[in-house]
Amino acid sequence: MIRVQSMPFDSGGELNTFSSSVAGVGAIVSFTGVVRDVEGGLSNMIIEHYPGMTEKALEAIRSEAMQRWDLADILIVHRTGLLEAHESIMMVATASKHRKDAFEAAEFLMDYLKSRAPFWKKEITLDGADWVASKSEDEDALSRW
Amino acid sequence: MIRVQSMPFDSGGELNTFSSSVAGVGAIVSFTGVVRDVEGGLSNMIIEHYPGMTEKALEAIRSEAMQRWDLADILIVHRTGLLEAHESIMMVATASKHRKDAFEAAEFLMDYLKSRAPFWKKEITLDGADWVASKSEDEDALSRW
Amino acid sequence: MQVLYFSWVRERIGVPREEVQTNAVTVADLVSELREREERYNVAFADVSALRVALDQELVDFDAPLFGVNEVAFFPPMTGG
Amino acid sequence: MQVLYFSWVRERIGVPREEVQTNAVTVADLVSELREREERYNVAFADVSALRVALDQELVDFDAPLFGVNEVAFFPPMTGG
Repeated sequence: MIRVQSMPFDSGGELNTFSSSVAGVGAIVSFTGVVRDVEGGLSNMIIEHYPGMTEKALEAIRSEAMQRWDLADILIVHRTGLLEAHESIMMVATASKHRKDAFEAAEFLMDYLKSRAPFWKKEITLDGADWVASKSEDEDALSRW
Repeated sequence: MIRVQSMPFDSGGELNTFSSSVAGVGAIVSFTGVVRDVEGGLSNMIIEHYPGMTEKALEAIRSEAMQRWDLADILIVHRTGLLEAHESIMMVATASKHRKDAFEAAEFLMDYLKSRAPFWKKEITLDGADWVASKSEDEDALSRW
Repeated sequence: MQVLYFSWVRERIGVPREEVQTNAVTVADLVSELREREERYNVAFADVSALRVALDQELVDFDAPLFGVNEVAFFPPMTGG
Repeated sequence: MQVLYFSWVRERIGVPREEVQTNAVTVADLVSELREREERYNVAFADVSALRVALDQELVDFDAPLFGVNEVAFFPPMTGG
């Protein structure tokens, strides 16, 4: 299941729904990205994306992970638009018979999603609004896979 | 936070409570272990443990992870006693500024918890009840760290 | 063809998308053409090593040919997740 | 000292814990002593490579000394998580 949405989501609720849908599988890993605090205070966030390409990119990443690891299912939820302080930005979850597969696939999804899905974050603090710079380590992380 | 309990727990609810307690940290990883289906049907489970040593072992594993990675907090919940089909056996969650730390620490916790915390699982199926055998790959997994 | 801009590329150019008439053969040719048009393009495309490009919603290199392409998108490296 | 058994070791020996009077110097000595007592111990300890031992709730090797120890526990490899 892949969802791109402007509405807030409840990551615990999503985890439970995902777990129920793969009941009896054994190992479930989740990653949740949260609007982080910045030096000296809270921040809000605006997430811009490229409608159409976003869904294609996420589907390609999902499909690659399903092929590489022994997975029962994958969940990807990503928000766009305006996010309040401490809200969940996105989550991925993986379900497998083997904990190693669940962990590796979740890391793979995150690494690819960071650098290959067309989302751009703008962090809004008391000092103003700034586009989050990409990190060379995020690009480097892809070389693992 | 470490909890060893016979009561069922809600892993989504635990994830949300944990996330709220580290609000603004950025990256949260969770692992949930579920009573898995066996060939030909559901299974129930009995988990025996060594009261006293269990808590010490989990505290040692938690403390080692807090030292090795840049973590805001760790959650470990593990059930004991009788578990129904598809119930959550245990979960760990980690919170960090860096997704790499959150992922690695969660995998470390799982690897150590599997082989160093005094829990023993007995799987109950239509064919009877059998102690789950330890896997040599679980012992091998420790050599990564 | 439709040309789309995202993130600070959009902000510098001032529009999210526009129709562009061009005979450019590759993405790099299109970039050169745009840079000569107006200063805002010149500024936005000053350092293409800081940019990414997608043709019909697939990431490509700047030497990719534009033949048959309907939609070109320029943007900085992604920062989702 | 208190001797505790868990999982199938407990099932084979038939009790979860018992008070044992011994002059055994190491865990291995204690195992030999128990095996000679009764067949159920002999069966439970037949293959110590399949067992783990903790002294006062810390995992140790079978050659560990028992001096000053209050609680010895025998069990198969853990299978939590």
